[in-house]
Amino acid sequence: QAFLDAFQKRIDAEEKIEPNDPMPEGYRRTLVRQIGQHAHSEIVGMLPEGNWITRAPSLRRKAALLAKVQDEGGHGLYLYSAAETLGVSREEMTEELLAGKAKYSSIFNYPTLTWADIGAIGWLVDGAAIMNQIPLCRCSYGPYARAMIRVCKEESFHQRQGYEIMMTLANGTPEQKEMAQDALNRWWWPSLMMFGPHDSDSQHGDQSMRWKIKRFTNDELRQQFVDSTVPQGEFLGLTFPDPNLKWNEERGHYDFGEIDWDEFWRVVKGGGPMNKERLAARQKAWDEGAWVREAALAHAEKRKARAEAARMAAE
Amino acid sequence: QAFLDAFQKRIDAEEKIEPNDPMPEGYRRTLVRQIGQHAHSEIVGMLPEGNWITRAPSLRRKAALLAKVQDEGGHGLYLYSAAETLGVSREEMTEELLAGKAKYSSIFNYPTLTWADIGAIGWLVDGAAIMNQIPLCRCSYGPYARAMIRVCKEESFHQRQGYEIMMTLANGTPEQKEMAQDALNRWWWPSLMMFGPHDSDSQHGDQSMRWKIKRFTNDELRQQFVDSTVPQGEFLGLTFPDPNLKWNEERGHYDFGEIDWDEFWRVVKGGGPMNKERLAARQKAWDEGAWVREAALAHAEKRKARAEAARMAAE
Amino acid sequence: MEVSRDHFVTFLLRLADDHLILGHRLSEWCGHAPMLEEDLAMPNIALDLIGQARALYQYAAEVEGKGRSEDDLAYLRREREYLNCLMVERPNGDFAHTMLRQFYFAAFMHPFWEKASASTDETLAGIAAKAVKEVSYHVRHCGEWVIRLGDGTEESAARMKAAVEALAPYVDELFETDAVSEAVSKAGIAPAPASLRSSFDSTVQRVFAEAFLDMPETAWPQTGGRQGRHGEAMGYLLAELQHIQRTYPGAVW
Amino acid sequence: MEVSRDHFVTFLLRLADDHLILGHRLSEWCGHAPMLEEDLAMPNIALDLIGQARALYQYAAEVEGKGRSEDDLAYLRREREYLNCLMVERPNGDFAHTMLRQFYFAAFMHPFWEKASASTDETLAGIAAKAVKEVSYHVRHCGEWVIRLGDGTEESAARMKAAVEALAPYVDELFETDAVSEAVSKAGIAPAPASLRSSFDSTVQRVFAEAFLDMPETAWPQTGGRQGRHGEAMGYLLAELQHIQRTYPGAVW
Repeated sequence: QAFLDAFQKRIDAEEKIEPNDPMPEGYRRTLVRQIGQHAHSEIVGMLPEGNWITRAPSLRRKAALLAKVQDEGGHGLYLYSAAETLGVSREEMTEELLAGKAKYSSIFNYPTLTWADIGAIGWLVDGAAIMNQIPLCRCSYGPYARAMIRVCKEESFHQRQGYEIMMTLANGTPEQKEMAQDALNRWWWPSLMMFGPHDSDSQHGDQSMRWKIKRFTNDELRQQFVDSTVPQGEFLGLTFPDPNLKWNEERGHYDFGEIDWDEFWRVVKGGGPMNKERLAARQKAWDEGAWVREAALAHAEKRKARAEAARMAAE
Repeated sequence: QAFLDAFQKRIDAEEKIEPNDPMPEGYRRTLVRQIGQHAHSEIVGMLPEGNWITRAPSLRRKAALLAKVQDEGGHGLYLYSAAETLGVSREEMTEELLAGKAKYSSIFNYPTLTWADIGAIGWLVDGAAIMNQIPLCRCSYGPYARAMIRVCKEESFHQRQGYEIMMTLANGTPEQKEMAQDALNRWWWPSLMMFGPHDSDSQHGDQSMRWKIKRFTNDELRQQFVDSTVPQGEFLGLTFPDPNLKWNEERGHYDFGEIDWDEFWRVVKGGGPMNKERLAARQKAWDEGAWVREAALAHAEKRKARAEAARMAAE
Repeated sequence: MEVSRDHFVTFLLRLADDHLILGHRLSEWCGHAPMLEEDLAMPNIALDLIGQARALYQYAAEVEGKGRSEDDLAYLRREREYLNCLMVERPNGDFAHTMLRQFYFAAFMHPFWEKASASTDETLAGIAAKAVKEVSYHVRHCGEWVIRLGDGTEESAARMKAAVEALAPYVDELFETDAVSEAVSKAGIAPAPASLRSSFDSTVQRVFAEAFLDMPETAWPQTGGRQGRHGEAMGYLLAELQHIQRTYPGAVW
Repeated sequence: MEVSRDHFVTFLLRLADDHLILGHRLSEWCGHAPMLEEDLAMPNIALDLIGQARALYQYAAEVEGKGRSEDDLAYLRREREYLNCLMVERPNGDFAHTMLRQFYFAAFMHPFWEKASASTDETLAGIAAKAVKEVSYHVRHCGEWVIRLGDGTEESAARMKAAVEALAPYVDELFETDAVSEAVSKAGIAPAPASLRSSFDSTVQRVFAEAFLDMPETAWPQTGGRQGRHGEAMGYLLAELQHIQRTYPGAVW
């Protein structure tokens, strides 16, 4: 208990916890779970957007989308590295993902059906991600906080890019505007779900707040997202698919309707439109890549052995 | 020799040879090779046209193309059956095809690049096939002759259909007319090659003629094809890619340029644009279908065993 | 009881799209079947489907009355305007998947066309009378394959089970009810999808019993196709289907 | 020595199409690579290729002077008008095929860009100066993979050998000479392809020696891409690439 108190004291003093520092097992476990989930989300998140690279409607957009998806892979890499500082390997984490034991953000279990979805994902999904992630830049665990600083910078670039796609569509032909509206209709609620269950139903919330892994509650962040996103949507001339959405002068916030929690839990548990396909795609890449990874390893060993032999011969 | 003479006498008397009749080994071998080659051509021939089924430009054309490709499969089936009457199984023949030992018509080693190729194949390739096949309806070997009668009827329907596609394109937009001309440019010479080498270079020609497996020489058939096809092309308003092509009043035939025999032999030997891919596609279908064929066999045996058991129990 | 033109057209397009898209998928096998007999049978079924789709698009075009042709409807809508159920757009997978998908669809369409041949709408009744004969062959042919593979080798049984599991989430959508299907069934034009469930189930049960397969079950049925919300495979299918029509607008083929 | 506008545009389009189509193929891997590092490296290379394609299309559009944009050129031509060599359109196959294809192309483009950075045409020289740095990374990265796989496990060596055999017929076309390439090289705009053969061969030899691979050989080189005669895979690639542009003519994205 003395250890836990001392640890909490460091946290309260806003000291960063570093890999070699002593830490409570629960703290470590929570971080491994959260960082792993976060890394997996980046990796699985490459799929819905990757789906439009070969069909991007202009070379400029194609290049930007390629770069974006590549950034996501990069984020995955930083995050796996951050998790590895806690003693868990990328292989282990990948296997947990493929076994369905580790989660990733449910938003990626929805399909990208039109080009406008690429805009909507950038604007809404990356927007929501940033809301979640900005506070993580001050997370008590040093490596995670530092990874998030890099991630956030790129994410906000992606978010602007997504908004710009939406803007182009909203100012385009009637068909393009319809496409933008349709994308907003389909992505709005899943984006709100990204902040997780209500605070009252959240499992890990309180302890994470105390450990300063989290800094705001799910509902706080969700409200922040709605408040900042609604004016952006109005500026585009689009309509949010929520009849209860309106400015509440008194609260100084937007009121909004209730999330369909049945859908939320269904998708979390594996019943979303794309859960099976996303995991199947990752599994396929993993399985079909096995011989490549083995070859790389075998070659590295051969090289080492040869260098060794050469060194011995030279001595 | 007495047997050979007697056999030749039957042939000369235009008697049909039937499966159980005695026949010289060379006659049997020639037929097995030719019918097998012919069957393989139908099967491999499904690929270049099959390539356009999912992209056919109208529902009517899509249905007609599906039906045509299906007919080709049907021809393959008759022909394999005809060959089986000579004591060689479909499996054996398929394995010879896949091993590269049995040939199929070289024309199918060219790719179908545009929709007009579907027209050109019907018009030219089926047209050339008919020229070759009509005399085969009177082939001395009964089962082959009877199979060819069915085949020829369907082929001439396909040929008309192909010509009708060309007609529609030739009377269409400038782009469509260009597409038709381009297809003629690419398919004309390979179609002429379908009749095989010059009579002077033909290996099997004379004996086949004596046995009335063949009734006309390669060059005779080729000339016939040119004579009947050129006016059709002129009616379409298209130009044949042969500067030497012109009517010879004296001969009563069209003169035409020399075939590129280097290309001919190259494609025969395996160096055409699609040789590898055609065989690879057939190999893939065969390999990936193995478990289905095994299952069908296993199930049939289970059924038989059960029926047997039931019969025994009832007795 | 009259049905609105919009509802009727939507109903016809859903049906037509089911047939076009499934026919497209099936025709992808052309020349690549596991045996020559199936290189004849599959295009044959695909031909029936395309034929049915054509009749339905022609009629939809007529009812709609906007001067669109069957090809305009088949080729020139946007992805979100295609109203086929999700099952028919699923990628082919292996032969077991393809045959099971076809069997399910046929087991649904058979009682559908049977009832629809007594439709209050004469044109639809005519289409149905022709289709019911065709589809009863599909049920038989594909059902036999389900049995053969389910009760074949160890491998084929495993593949058949995997197919049942993979397609399970897409079965329920066939029976989905909404304002359109209700309006059409109240007008006696076509049966209510839900009313066909027992016939479908008994066909499937009969075949699955012989094939040693368990009935498909899923906690999470997938839906959305009838509102044009498709899976990610659909866009690629349409890119291929539409390419020539889109590339040469206004040309006649 | 001046080059005709037609020849110059054709030259630029051939080069641009090579980059676009190979970039397209490479980007198909996105999210499906054998390891995360390659999920970064392959899009990175694809990005370089698309960037080079853009620069080339923009310049081709300018030289052509018909008011077409880079996207008009990239998206709105017909298959027979694309002038890329056949190698770049080959389907990805496995990782060994993809890496070898990329290695070949980079081993060809590296001396090409090197020479072209001293082009008499300033714009092209500028494009080349940027590209040569990028492509030398491609040679290194893909060459390392060729070595790793060729000298890895038994399986990887077999796959690498299969890739060498499969791609052999498409190597010679890179060095093809015709009126266009001659005119352009005579004008000092770009090197004659044939002049790059020895550099290409020595790069390949160096890597193949380490990878325990034999140099590619073929009795029957394939050709035709420069005249727009492609393989059957090309049409599907274009259907996908063009679909949105074809579906919404005139829209701005």
